[in-house]
Amino acid sequence: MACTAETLAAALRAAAAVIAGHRGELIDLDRAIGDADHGENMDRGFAAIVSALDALAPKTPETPAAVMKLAATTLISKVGGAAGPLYGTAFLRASVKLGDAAEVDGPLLVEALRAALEGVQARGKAVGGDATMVDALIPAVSAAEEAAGSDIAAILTAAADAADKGAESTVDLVPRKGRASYLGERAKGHLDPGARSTALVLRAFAEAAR
Amino acid sequence: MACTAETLAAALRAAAAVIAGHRGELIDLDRAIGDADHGENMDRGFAAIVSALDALAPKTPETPAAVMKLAATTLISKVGGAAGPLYGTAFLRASVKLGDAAEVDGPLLVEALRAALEGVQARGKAVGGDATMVDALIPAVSAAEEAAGSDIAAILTAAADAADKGAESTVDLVPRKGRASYLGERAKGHLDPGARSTALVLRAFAEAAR
Amino acid sequence: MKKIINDPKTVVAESLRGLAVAHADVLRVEDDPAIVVRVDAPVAGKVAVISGGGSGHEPLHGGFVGQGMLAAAVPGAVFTSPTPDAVEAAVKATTGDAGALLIVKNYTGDVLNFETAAELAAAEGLDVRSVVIDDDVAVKDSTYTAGRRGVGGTVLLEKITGAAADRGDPLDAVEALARKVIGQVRSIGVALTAPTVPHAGEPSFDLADDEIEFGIGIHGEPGIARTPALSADELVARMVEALVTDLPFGEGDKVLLFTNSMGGTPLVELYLAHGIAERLLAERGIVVERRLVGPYITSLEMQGMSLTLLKLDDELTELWDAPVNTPALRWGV
Amino acid sequence: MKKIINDPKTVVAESLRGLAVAHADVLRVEDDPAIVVRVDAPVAGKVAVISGGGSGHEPLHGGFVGQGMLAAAVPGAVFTSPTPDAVEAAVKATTGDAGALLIVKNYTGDVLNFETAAELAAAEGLDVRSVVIDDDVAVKDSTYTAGRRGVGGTVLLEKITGAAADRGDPLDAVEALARKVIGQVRSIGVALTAPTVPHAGEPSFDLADDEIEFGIGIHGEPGIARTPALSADELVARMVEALVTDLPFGEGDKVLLFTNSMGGTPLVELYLAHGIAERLLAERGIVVERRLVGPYITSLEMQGMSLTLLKLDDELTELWDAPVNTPALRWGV
Ligand SMILES: Nc1ncnc2c1ncn2[C@@H]1O[C@H](COP(=O)(O)OP(=O)(O)O)[C@@H](O)[C@H]1O
Ligand SMILES: Nc1ncnc2c1ncn2[C@@H]1O[C@H](COP(=O)(O)OP(=O)(O)O)[C@@H](O)[C@H]1O
Ligand SMILES: [Mg+2]
Ligand SMILES: [Mg+2]
Ligand SMILES: [Mg+2]
Ligand SMILES: [Mg+2]
Repeated sequence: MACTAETLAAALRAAAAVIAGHRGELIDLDRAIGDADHGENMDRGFAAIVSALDALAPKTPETPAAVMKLAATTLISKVGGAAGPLYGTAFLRASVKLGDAAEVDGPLLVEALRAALEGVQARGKAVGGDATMVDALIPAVSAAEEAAGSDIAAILTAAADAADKGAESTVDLVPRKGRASYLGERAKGHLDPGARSTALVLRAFAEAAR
Repeated sequence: MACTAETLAAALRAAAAVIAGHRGELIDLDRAIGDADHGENMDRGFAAIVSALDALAPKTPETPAAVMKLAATTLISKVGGAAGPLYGTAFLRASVKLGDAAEVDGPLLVEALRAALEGVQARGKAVGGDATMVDALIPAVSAAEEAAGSDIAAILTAAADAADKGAESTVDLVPRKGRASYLGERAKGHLDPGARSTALVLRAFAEAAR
Repeated sequence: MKKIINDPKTVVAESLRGLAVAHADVLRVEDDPAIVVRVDAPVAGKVAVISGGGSGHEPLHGGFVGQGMLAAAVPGAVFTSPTPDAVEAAVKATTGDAGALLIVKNYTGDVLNFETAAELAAAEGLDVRSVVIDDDVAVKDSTYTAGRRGVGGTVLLEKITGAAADRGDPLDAVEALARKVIGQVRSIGVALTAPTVPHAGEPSFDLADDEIEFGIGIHGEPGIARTPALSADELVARMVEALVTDLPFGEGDKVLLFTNSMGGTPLVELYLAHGIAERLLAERGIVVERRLVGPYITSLEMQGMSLTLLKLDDELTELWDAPVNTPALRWGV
Repeated sequence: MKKIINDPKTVVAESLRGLAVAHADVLRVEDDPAIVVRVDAPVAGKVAVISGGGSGHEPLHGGFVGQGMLAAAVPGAVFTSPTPDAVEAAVKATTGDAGALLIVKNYTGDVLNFETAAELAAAEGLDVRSVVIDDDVAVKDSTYTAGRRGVGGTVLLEKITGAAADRGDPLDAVEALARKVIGQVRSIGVALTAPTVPHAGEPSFDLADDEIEFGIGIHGEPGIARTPALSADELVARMVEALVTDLPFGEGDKVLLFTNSMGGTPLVELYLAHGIAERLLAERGIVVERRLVGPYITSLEMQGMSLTLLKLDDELTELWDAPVNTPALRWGV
C-alpha cells in the first residue's frame, strides 16, 4: 500500500494520539536530565497538527508533501524549545523531498527519512553518540534504507524497531548536545526524551501504515 | 533561709539554664499557635542576664532589688516580642516592691510576686482565661499568698506547682490575647508557651531556693 | 532546614551588613542596637517616619528606608518585635524639631515595645506620635483577639506618610494622614506553604499537598481556616469578597490594589492572581487607579499571597506618586 | 503541586494579562503569538533591543520591557523557548529603520528559534542582529556541551544595551557593546530546592534536606555537583572562587556585583550572601562599584541564588546608571 495525503494525515493523527498518551512519560524523562517540558511541547505541537488538519476537513492538503509541510510549520510555530525547530526542520526537509508526488512509495519514503535526519543534523549539529534524537534517527534511517525494497509498512516498522534500540542506547551515553549536556556524567543512565519521542512517532507511523 | 542578692542572682542563673534546656520545647509550643520564637526569645534574654551578671562578677548588685532591676532591664532590651515587655515589666515591678531590703523574706516575696502579676496585667491587659502567661501567674500568686507564712522555698514551690497547673489549663482555652488569639478555636488543645515558660522560671526559682 | 545562612543567631545582623553595603547611597546600618537609618538623617525640618518589627518580612521595613519613605527602620530578630532601646535609638538618630511618627503594626509585642520607646523618647523631649496599623480582615474583632494584624497596608502607609513628611507636612498632619490611611486600607492573605524560622529549623505548620491556609498573617501562624487547594479564580474571588465587604469598597470607589507575594510565590503566579483581582474589582465597578505587584511584605520563604485595597482620593494618589528612593521602591528620582 | 493557577496550559497567558493591566503605562501585551511590547513602540530612530525565552524566570524578560531597556520580550511556555513567529512578531512590532538587536540566551532551543526568526525578519528587509549570551561558568566548554548557559548576565546585558539604544547608539555600536558585555560577565548559581513546572506537577529534582545543587541553571535541571549543604560563608566563597578564576577578575578590577535570588530564597538570606560576596571580593582587591540584589532572573519557586560579576569601565557604568523605567527596574525617571 502506498501512502497518500489522506493516509499521511491519518498517520499524523495517530502519532498525535500516541504522543498525548506518552506526554507524562516524556515529561518525566525530561525532568530527570532537562527541564520537564518535552512531553508538554510535543503534545502541544501534535495536538496543533490535528487542529490544523481539522480546520481543513473534510479536505486534506492535496499532496503528501503539503500535509508534511502543514505539520512542519505547525510544529515550528507551536512547539518552541529545542524540539520545535528540530522536528519542524525534519518534517520540512521531508516535505521538500516528497515533491509533488501524489503517493509516497518505499524508495521515496526512505529518501524523505534521510532528508529529515540530515535536516536535524544540519540544524542541531549533533552527531551519533551525542545522546539526542539523532541517536534514534540514524539507525532508523539505516534500517529503512536496508528495507527500501519492502512496502511502506515494513520500512517504517524496521525504522521504528531501530529507533527504539537507538533511543535505548542513549541511556549509556554522556550527552553532548541539548540541555542534558550540562549534566555531563550525571546524565548517564537516562533515556533521552527526544530520542524516545522520535521512536514513538516512527512507531505510530508504522502502525498507521499497516 | 532568706534570699539575698547573691541567692537571687544564683536563682536567675539557674532559671537561665532551665530556659536554655527548654528552648526547643518553647519554640515548638509557639510554632503550633504562634510564630515559633518564644524559646529563642527567652533563651536570648536569660542568657543576657547571665552575661550581665558575669560582667559584674565577682561583684553582685548590692540588693535583691538591684539584681531584679538588672534582670528586668536586660529582658526589656534583649527579648523583644510580647514576652520581653511583659517579663520585663514583671521583673521591674517586683524589683520596685523589693525596695532596699538586703534580704527577701516570705511576705516580701509574696508581695513581689503579686506586683509582678499586676505589672503583666497592667501592660498586657490579659485576664485569667485568656490563655496567656497570666493563667500561670494568677494561681501561682494565690498559692504563694496562701503559703506566705512558710519559708521562701516552700512559697516558691507552692507557686511553681500552681503555675504548672495553671499553664496546663491553657490547653483547653480559646486564647484571647497575643498571637494565639488569631487562631480562635484552632488554638484549643495547645499549651500556651508563655504560661509554660512562666512555670519553668518559677520552678527554677523554687529549686534554687532549696 | 536549608538556608543560605551561617548561624541562626547572626542571620539578621549579617543580612543587615549586606543591605548596608548594597545600598550605601541611600541608607546606613548602625549596630547594637541594630537600626537602619537614612543616609542623610536627620533631615532638618521634616518629620521622621519610622517603622520596624520582626525581621523575615523583607523588604519591609529596611528596604523602605530612604527619601520619600522611612527615616529609619528597626529590625528585630526573625518574627520578633524589636526592643524599646532599638526603637529609641532609631528615633534619636533621625528625629529633629519636626518630630517623628512611629508606624506600629498591631501585634502585642510591637505595640508594647514601641509604646515604651515612645515614652523614653518623649522623656528626652522629642515629639513622637504613634499609629497602629491593623488592616488584616482575617482577624476577628478585638474583644476576642489581640485585634486585627498589621499586614500589607503597612507598605502603603509607609510610602504615603513618608511622602507627606518629605514634602514638609507638620507632624499633626502626617499623623492625621496616617490615621486616615489606616481607616481605609484592608488586607487578606493566604498561604500555600509554611515558612521556616531559622532558629526553629522546621516549617511553622504542616500543610498537605492539597490544602491551603486562608486568612494567614505574616509570621507563619496558621490562618483562620484550612481549606482544600482552590483554583486561582476561586481563591482570588474569596479574597476580594473578604476585602470589599469589610470596609466596604463599592461601585465608583477609586483604589490602589496591592498584590503581594509572601516570598515564595513566583511572579508568574502573582501577576496571574493580580489580573484576576483587577477583573473582579472591575466587575464590581471599583476603579483600580494605582497598583503595586511583587514581594514587598513577606514571611520568609512562605508561598502565598495577600491582597490589599486602599481607597484613594486625590491627596493619597498624589502622595503615592511622589518621588521615592529606597532599595525596594524607587520612582521619580 | 500547589500553585496559584487555574490550568497549567493557560498560566503564561493569564499571567501576561496581569502584567499588562498592572503596567499599562509602560508596556502592552499582544496575544497569539504572545509578546510584551513597550507601550510607545516602535520608537523612531532607536534600535529595538528584544529578548525572550521560556517563562518561569520572571521578572525576566517581560518585567524589563520599557524605556531604557527592552523594546519587547517574547515569553515562551514555562521553560520553553518561544517560537520563531512570536519573535518575528516582536521584531515587527518594535523595529524601525534603526534595526533590532536580539538578545538570545545560549540554549539550543532559544538559539534555533531566534535564528529562524532573525532570518524571517531579515527576509522582510529589517536589519536584525543577534547576540548569544553564555555567562554560566558552571558549564564546561562546548566541545562537550551545548555551551555555557545564558543566566544572570542577561539582566545586565539587557539593561546596558537598552540604555545604549535609548541614547541613540546605532545598531553596529549596540551590537558591539553587547559582545563586549558578554565577554566580561560571568555567573554561577546554586539551588537549595527544586522548582515545580506547572505542567509537570512535580519538583524537577529531589534533594535531601542536607544537600544542595552547585552550578545550577535556571530551568530546574540538576547542577554540576550535588554537595552537602554548606554554610553561607563556604557556599559564597566557592561561588566567588568559581567566578573570579574564570574570566579572571583580579585586583583593581571594577565590577558590578549582581546577587540574584532564584525565586524562593528570601531577601534576608540574599542580603546576607551579598554581604559575604562583597567582603570576599574586597579581600581580593576587586572593587564593587555597582550592585543589584534581588530576584531578577528566577526559576519559578526554586530556592537558591546566583552571583554575577560584570567588569565595568566608565562606559558600562554610565549605561548602567542611565534612566530605566520598567516594571522590575526603575530609576532616573
Ligand atoms: N542539538 C541537538 N540536536 C539534536 N537533538 C537535540 C539537540 N538538542 C536537543 N535535542 C533534542 O531535544 C530534546 C529536548 O527537547 P525539549 O525538551 O522539547 O526542548 P528543550 O531542551 O529546549 O527543553 C532532547 O531530548 C534531544 O533529543
Ligand atoms: N496581652 C498579653 N498578656 C499576657 N501575656 C501575653 C499577652 N500577649 C502575649 N502574651 C504571652 O506571650 C507569649 C508569647 O511570647 P513570644 O512568643 O516571645 O512573643 P510574640 O508573641 O511577640 O512572638 C504568649 O505565649 C503569652 O503567654
Ligand atoms: Mg525540555
Ligand atoms: Mg512568639
Ligand atoms: Mg514573635
Ligand atoms: Mg525547555
